[in-house]
Amino acid sequence: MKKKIVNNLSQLGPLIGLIIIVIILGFTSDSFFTLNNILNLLRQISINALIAFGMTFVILTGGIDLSVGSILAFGSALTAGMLSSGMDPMLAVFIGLLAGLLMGAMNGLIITKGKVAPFIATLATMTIFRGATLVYTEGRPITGLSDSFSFEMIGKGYVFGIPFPVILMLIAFGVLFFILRNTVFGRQVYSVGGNEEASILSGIRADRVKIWVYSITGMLSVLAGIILTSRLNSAQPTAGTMYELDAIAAVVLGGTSLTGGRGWLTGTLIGALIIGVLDNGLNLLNVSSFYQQIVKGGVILLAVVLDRRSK
Amino acid sequence: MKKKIVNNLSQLGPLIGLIIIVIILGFTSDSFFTLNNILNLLRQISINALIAFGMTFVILTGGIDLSVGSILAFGSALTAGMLSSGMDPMLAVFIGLLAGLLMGAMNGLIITKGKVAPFIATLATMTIFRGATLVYTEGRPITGLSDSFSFEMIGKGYVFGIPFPVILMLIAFGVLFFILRNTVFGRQVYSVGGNEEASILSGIRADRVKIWVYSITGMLSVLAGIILTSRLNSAQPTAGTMYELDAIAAVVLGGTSLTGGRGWLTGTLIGALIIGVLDNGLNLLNVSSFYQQIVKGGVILLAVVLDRRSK
Amino acid sequence: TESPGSSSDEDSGDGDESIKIGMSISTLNNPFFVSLRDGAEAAAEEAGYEITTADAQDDSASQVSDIEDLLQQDIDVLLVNPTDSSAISSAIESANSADIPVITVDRTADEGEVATHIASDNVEGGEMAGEFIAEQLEEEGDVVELEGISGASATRERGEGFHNIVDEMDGIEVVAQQSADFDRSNGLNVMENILQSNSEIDAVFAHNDEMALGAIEAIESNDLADEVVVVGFDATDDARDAVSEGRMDATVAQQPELIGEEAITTAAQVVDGEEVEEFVPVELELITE
Amino acid sequence: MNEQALVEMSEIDKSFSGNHVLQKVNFSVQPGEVHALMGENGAGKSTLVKVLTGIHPRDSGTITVKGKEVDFSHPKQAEKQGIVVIHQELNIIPHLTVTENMFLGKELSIGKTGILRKKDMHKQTLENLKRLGVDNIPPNETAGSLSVGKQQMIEIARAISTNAEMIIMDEPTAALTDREITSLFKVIESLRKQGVSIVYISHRMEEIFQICDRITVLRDGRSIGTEQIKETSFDAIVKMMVGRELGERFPERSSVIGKTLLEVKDLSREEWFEGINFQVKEGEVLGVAGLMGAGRTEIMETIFGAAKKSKGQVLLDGKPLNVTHPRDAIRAGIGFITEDRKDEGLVLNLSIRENVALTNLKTVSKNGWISNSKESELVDDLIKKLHVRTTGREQEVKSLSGGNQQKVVIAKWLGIQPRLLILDEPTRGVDVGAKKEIYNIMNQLTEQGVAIIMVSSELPEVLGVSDRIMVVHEGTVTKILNRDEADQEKIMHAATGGE
Ligand SMILES: Nc1ncnc2c1ncn2[C@@H]1O[C@H](COP(=O)(O)OP(=O)(O)OP(=O)(O)O)[C@@H](O)[C@H]1O
Ligand SMILES: Nc1ncnc2c1ncn2[C@@H]1O[C@H](COP(=O)(O)OP(=O)(O)OP(=O)(O)O)[C@@H](O)[C@H]1O
Ligand SMILES: O[C@@H]1[C@@H](O)[C@H](O)OC[C@H]1O
Ligand SMILES: [Mg+2]
Ligand SMILES: [Mg+2]
Repeated sequence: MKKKIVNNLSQLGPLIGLIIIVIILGFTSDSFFTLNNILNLLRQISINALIAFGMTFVILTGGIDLSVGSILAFGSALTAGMLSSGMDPMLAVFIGLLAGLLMGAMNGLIITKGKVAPFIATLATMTIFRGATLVYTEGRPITGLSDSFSFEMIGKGYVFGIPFPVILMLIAFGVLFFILRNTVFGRQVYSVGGNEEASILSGIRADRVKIWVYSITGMLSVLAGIILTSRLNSAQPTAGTMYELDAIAAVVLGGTSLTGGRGWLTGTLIGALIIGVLDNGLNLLNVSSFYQQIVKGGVILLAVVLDRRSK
Repeated sequence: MKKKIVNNLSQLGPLIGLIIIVIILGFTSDSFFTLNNILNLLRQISINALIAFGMTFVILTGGIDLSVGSILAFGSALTAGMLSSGMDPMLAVFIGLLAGLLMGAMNGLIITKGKVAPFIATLATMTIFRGATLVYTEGRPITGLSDSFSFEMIGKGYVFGIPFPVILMLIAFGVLFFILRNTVFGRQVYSVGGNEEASILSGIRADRVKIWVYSITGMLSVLAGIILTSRLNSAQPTAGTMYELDAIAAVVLGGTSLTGGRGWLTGTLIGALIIGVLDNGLNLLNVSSFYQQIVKGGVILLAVVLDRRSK
Repeated sequence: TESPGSSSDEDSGDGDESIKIGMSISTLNNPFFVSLRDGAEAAAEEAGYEITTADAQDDSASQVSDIEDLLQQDIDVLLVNPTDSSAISSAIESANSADIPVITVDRTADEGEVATHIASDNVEGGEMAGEFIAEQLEEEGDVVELEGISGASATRERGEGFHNIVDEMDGIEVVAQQSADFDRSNGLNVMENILQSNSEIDAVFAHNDEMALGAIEAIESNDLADEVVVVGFDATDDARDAVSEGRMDATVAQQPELIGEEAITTAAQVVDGEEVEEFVPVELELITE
Repeated sequence: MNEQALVEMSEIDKSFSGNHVLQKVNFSVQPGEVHALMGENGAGKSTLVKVLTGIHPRDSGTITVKGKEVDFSHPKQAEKQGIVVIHQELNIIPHLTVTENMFLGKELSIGKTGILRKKDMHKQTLENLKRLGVDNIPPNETAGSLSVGKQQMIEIARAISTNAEMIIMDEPTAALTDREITSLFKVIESLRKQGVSIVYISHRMEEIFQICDRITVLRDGRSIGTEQIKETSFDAIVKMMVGRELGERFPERSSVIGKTLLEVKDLSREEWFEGINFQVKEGEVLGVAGLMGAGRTEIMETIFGAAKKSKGQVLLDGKPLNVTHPRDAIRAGIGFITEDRKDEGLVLNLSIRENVALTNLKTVSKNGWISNSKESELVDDLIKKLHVRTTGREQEVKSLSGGNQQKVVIAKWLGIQPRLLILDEPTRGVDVGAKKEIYNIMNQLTEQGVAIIMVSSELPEVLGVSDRIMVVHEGTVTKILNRDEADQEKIMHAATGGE
């Protein structure tokens, strides 16, 4: 019991970082602590958070996925294409998510069966999926989506005053949190990342675990893409460019180790909040975009260094 | 002895890949095998190759450097700024290279002293150095560089009919090749990447080795940037965006392991050639740019998978 | 050195004047240039010309390589849409030394010999947007500027034109000036954030339509659609629709297809040795309905 | 002792985040003596060495070398004073060659240029190896492709080549073949004659009596005492280490041998082993002897489904057993305790609970959901049963001593209630007390009818616990002996290829 509390305390590093940033912003900007801005902020981070949740699983197995942004783009374009040709919105969304799952599975297969390092495998599929998106969309945004209430709801709706994307993010968080902590699969994710060889010798099919992990990430990326599509009322061929970097940053800021086997999903949520709060706050303070990049990079560095120090 | 030949044979994987691509292109495009095109191609790859040479050192130590593109941009801007204010070209180049060295050293220090994972450290500095470039240039390209013959020479000159950037690339290759194979420092690079703990116990100052490795990469990135600046007759604030990916791809295509400790510089040169030949060939064949991305990603994947298989 | 592309009379066997055109585009990751390319390719096909297109993906160095690659292919004329005016000069110079005529499209080249330039002027477009906003606000109000990718020439020039106008007016204040990277979803997020601290916004100028359309989503979901004037740039299909639906107030049309078509026509004239104007302007148009 | 000590450590204290690992430890080494350092797993032997050479800073206490107080902050400084260590964990860089490893951190270069003198290093490597009596290690070979024993010999050669005044060897023989051990002992003898001191850490009692002059025993981080080897005995040392009498080294076997459980027929794997035939019965311990590198591990991995066979058949209960993944073997009731617990046995940064659960996920879960209570119950049970010394099931296995880590590995496999348990070098690096406990567990299992295959390179152990002994030489079975007909000579003869 005692051990557990201490353990959790040492994981507080990222949270403390977040709180400090929030306090500073609260003092410097009047608009920061309004209910409106908080809901707005949560909605904004939902996209990165969903991708980063998947990325947490991937990184826990010792992998990395650079293709999330391209998967997001392809899934969004596909869904939007089906919608604009009049397909039932829920079916279109379902097929889109399935496509995400399959693209992720493809990553997983290349990595496990092709024995290609995750970095390079997903670097290649990042290019391939982006190219496929451009071919599919002919380089143009897809608009004229359905006016279906349910599809609009996904990105723009509210339930009890809470933006629907936020609800989706929280549901995904809850489900994934339990999977990671309370299921056999979750346990396997940690052990494959901690020591793949020992896991295999304990009877775990490490390849399957990895393929699933990339598949889940692919699906979550498309879910994020569908939210984006619904919010923008169109799918962009260039959507998701560089999203992998924000997702990885969220995971690492949250304290998950890039070498695998160690980390937690709550940290990733905190990491996504740190990035989101920074983006939001720098906008609120109208910091010049040149300096924004310096500040953002600096804060991320600081947070990570402080976290390392506290351990 | 026998062992050695076999060893070298197994390293031939990437070279065979390159030869196959070259043969295919030779058959499908008339213009490919002209002297002009070959010199043209070599000049094109020199920029990526120089960065990738540094990246090879970094990856051999088990690290990664995502900030090379931003370092390139800052170094170029700085050098161009000094040139346009009338400084002696060679002095400006020297200061620019020094700045690259220092930015690289900063990466190295954050990674070793700050104990931040290279991926996340250089992700942060990528943003920071880019921001710094934008601040320095105020978001504008720097033009009106000196008309000095020597500065123009760097990017545009020829020596015995060979483009000067190609000569620079070959010199850098020769020097770095020698360092890696025949000096104590080179040995340390391999051993730190192979087993850091053991290296430290053997009295190797792993931190120093790493700091140097990032410093060298920073300097080579700026050298590439200076070639670019000279060729373009101006420094762009957005120069070098995404260059890290091509450099990493060249290193991995060349057979250097992302986990460190294993690899060779010749492979990187071949890797850079594969990428350059692909870009050049797809252009010559007038493949639509959307499909180019698919083909490029696919070929990279194929080359890596084949290489893994042949081992 | 002797360049293989140095003689332009290789295809001249048939009197049908089939010419070979090389075209280097700054990026096709942007609908604007896709339209431009489509316009050019359609026109070339119609005239029976051969055209080879390269996409530099917004990287100046790739563009120089692209042009070098194009020059290897016996082209008769080179169309260049520079990623950056200053960075393109050496590529133009290589074309010059290979005796291939060069036409710049959409953006100029600072140096090198160019047969003609076909474009609409970004600075002027920014000014048009500024004037339109000033007019709508009666020279009084708070304005937001959504900037393009930091350091990109379109960002610079449109911003410059816009500020040429609004900075002169005491009543107009640019209360927020933030980059949204020419991207629709960034336009949405940045605008949302800006609205949190500036609820009294009167107008938004976005450096392109993508960002403007994102900003509109933010404005609409804050129920401010009637209060805020939104002006975009490019007049993409989406933006035109938004204007005609009354969701967007105006967009500066550069008519990319027309630029493309014009480029092909002019290219044929250049190859034929006809005299062409130094600058072929493609009218900017402010679409307001 | 009147002579001035070469190294004198007194009142050394060291703790790791609250864990008091060394408490007022005194340890001194005379010039030219071979001094054994013994103690149970986790007693603090390796830590003491690391404190001496500056790898870990000490909390308090003093260290003197030749009477002068020192305070090393890096092993390189210790080396300058003539103290070198062969660490317990191998410090070989796998992708570098033998020569490159030999000169790691002390490469020869032309003046101060940093340019390598490759030829000279090659020559000296050959000389260093020859001095150790090793002539079968090519200097240009990649170190990682050599057996662990050979890698260890490289490390030893490297240490000797420094002309040190004191060499500390932390379990140097754990991975060596008998022949390699013999040459190592010869070298130790000649070093001693040259006045070099050796600190020798080992869990193999025989070795201590064979080569050491004095012995210091640590228990729970305290120094218990220092004795002349000639004036002490096996039992006395064990008592110093464990704090009580241990009794017989190998427990009495009492299980009833039942019907044949596993039958291996003509099993082969290309390049590794060929035509393997043997059987194991319920309640039986089949010992597998052989020189290191004979291919025993490979045979076991193949039976377990971790490697692919090229020919032959494995029968369980007379029925063909088709395994393509360890998972299949586990389902059939086979457990495999691998020889390398750090790389193959444990997920070091997970807790005891999570490690033990790894093989038992099916038992502790329902429809994919893990039941916390079932899991804790199972784990606590096994911890108690195996006497794992721990602060609780949530402790990270990384922070356990070697012997206790080994018990966690065993616990993992007891959980599946195996019908056949394969143990590969189960007591390597494990202290006498823990060894006995492992033998006891094996006994309990066989009494319940479990069949056991135990691969071991320690002949006394093979002879002490097996019912039958199979001897493997270069990928073939050369002999299968009953316990009562077996002795060390016969086994060695068969293990070296004699019929
Ligand atoms: N770096 C460390 N951090 C925390 N605890 C440590 C560390 N190194 C060792 N310990 C702990 O110190 C104690 C002594 O370990 P040490 O390795 O010195 O034992 P040992 O006597 O060498 O055992 P063995 O015979 O198993 O090698 C153990 O409880 C171990 O868990
Ligand atoms: N990683 C490796 N690369 C190349 N050869 C290896 C490797 N590991 C082991 N070998 C060699 O394979 C052969 C069989 O090794 P294996 O480990 O199966 O033998 P073993 O009889 O189990 O020995 P041990 O007692 O060391 O476990 C030996 O010649 C050994 O040197
Ligand atoms: O008009 C173009 C604009 O739409 C795009 O976003 O950036 C480049 C410009 O030239
Ligand atoms: Mg030890
Ligand atoms: Mg073995």
